[in-house]
Amino acid sequence: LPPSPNPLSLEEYNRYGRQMIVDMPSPIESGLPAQLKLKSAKILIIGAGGLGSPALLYLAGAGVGTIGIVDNDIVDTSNLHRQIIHDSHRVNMLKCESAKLSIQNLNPNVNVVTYPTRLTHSNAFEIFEGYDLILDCTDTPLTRYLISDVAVKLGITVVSGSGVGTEAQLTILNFMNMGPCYRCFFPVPPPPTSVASCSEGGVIGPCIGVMGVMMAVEAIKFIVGAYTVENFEPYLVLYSGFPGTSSGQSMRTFKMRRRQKNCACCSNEPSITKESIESGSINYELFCGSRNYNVCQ
Amino acid sequence: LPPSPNPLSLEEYNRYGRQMIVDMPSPIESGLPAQLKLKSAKILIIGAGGLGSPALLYLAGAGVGTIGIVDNDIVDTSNLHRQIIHDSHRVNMLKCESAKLSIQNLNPNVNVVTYPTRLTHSNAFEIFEGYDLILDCTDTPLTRYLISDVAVKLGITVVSGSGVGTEAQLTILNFMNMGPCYRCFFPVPPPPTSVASCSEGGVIGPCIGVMGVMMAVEAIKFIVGAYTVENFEPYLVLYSGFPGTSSGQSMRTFKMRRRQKNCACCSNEPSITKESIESGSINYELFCGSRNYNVCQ
Amino acid sequence: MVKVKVEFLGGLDVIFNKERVHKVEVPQEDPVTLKDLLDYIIDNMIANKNDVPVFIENDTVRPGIITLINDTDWELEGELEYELQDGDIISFTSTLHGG
Amino acid sequence: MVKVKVEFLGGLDVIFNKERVHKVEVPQEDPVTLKDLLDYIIDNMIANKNDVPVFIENDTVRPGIITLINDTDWELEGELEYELQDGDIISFTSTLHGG
Ligand SMILES: [Zn+2]
Ligand SMILES: [Zn+2]
Repeated sequence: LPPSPNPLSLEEYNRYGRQMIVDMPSPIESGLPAQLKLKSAKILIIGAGGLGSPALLYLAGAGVGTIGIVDNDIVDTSNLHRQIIHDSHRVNMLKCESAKLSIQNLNPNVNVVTYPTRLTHSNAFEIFEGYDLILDCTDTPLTRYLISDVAVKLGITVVSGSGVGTEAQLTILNFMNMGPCYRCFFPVPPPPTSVASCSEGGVIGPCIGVMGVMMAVEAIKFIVGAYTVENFEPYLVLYSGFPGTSSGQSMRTFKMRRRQKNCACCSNEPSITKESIESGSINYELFCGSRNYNVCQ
Repeated sequence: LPPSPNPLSLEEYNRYGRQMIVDMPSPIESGLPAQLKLKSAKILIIGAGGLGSPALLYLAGAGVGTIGIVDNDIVDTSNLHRQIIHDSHRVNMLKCESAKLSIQNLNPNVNVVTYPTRLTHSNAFEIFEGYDLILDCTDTPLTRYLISDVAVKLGITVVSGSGVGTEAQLTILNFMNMGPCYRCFFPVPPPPTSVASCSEGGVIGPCIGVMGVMMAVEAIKFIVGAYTVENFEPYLVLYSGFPGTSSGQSMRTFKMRRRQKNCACCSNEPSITKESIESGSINYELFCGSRNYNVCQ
Repeated sequence: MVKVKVEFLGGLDVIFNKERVHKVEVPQEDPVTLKDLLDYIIDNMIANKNDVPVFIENDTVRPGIITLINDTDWELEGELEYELQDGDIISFTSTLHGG
Repeated sequence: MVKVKVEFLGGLDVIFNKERVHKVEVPQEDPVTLKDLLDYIIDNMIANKNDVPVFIENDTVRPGIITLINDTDWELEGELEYELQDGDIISFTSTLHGG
């Protein structure tokens, strides 16, 4: 049979109609061209936890064609206050498989690929290859360095979120292979005992949830062309759910540095290469200190 | 049997542990006292749509003891890009019942009460009575006036969200029966043809979703005592997912007026009373113009 | 003369060539009030005169539009009588009703 | 002497009596650099001297803390050599790693 002349089915027009009628300011795509870009997009979400849960649901709802999920962890009752893509019946199920079930229930048009494995220097290239965008929804600094390094080598943009307690941060790394990478911002890793590097810290569910949803907004903006090489300005957003001194919630957007000429990863003469990463000669464990972050108060 | 000396079960300690260890600045409750406040709280969410979907999930996850849901609408495929508490298998199911299923799957400790009815001047008092807090997640101005009016008469605080396109707003109304009400902000309703009153306008799912999650944050803050009669300052938050001129997303917090002495509803000599609302002499339909908002571009 | 920044938010930018932020110089002797700024906006900034009622009703800002002076509700700042200062940010935002 | 606002965000407030925002006057003749401000913070603002390494390492801000001068990355403003102006907002925020 010849391919259908209509690129979207009637079901898809019905499903996405309310977002397709949003009129975007130039040069952002809207309507059918934007929906087709979403449909052909391949987005990899690393971590199906507090950030990944809402990000996955909203990207699936929006009609992203292919969603990859990397997570080797299993659903635990203690996750459910914030990891709202899972549920109590799925305790002990792999998070990536639980997330896949929820996505398929919400939008069966999405092609979901699961990677029930821990991301490492030896599997990252193979997993990342072919994706248009990566969402870093992980919770340890060593993985953040690894994701940024591999994305730089493959030329993939990363939407990076994080949070603890009532605060959260958002930035875009390696935008179109010209924006700054994680090492441009943080050439030296934080000491493992430092205050906010505590992966076991407490967290208010919707505070990390706000950031997960904002990551979905940034991903959609990236796919529909809101950011261009010409207009992109490196930024870091800091969200605070309980800013204390004022009513409401606060969000600050900081103007950040551009690519650093002496960056170990994204500069013209990088000491970090695909070969050095894959061979294991960049020791992420050692570099970021022990993985025991329980020392935090 | 005598009541258990321990107010939370082992399952609840496990489930809520990661939020209970978040240390809140004084005078906000944290730990066990905060969790018990959440457990004994009764919150009414009006509208299980784009705002209500994430608000309901995060409040259920956090352990709010009783959640009421008012919605007489049914799930439609065109909702699913943003109403992530529902799914494709629940098309044509009442939204309040679909939301109840998702909440029970996420956290069976929550008592869910559903009201599959359109909120009207004749049933609002009966529905609202006994709730500690109301979330206005509705999508027509006439309902916003009705919710505010009835909440003022019953002395209930309202967290009010709204959004269209890529923007959204958040405020707290009638805080502890001393903050401004909707009529203090908007004594005269907007003409039905005005730009942003279009209930049929397009919307980007995660942009309204960010606001729904922020409503859950404000609800939790209200329950755990972040706001007091002494520190509360009326505010309006304006969120923009595609602010255009800058990278990232923007959130502005505006300082708003206090209660208005001449307010028709919350002043000392109000023309709007419980009796005038219930008798139908306040004509919300007429007051806000026709319910046909399809006139917007 | 006074130089201020004027913002049209919450969808109001549709009647201002879809530009949200405008640098405005009101060419008038001091004091320049917010009422004077409204007159200037009507006369000089609304692209299509048929759109004036979207912004103005009964000689003031239309009901349902929130007016802010430096991020503060204009009700706290004197409303139409407020005297503009160089560098002020005057914001107008429609209330949104979707949910 | 220079008067600035100093903010400790992202959890850094724990070593500053849990106060996020501080009004600071650095009692020193102009120019006052960001390096001078760091010295002032170490000497006068960190409640428990054992906490100094949480904030400072090798005579500069500890790796993993982002320093902002009026909401702009200090790398764009001269880092330690930046000369403070009255009214500047200097923010320090830990990077967060949870997800
Ligand atoms: Zn770099
Ligand atoms: Zn009132």
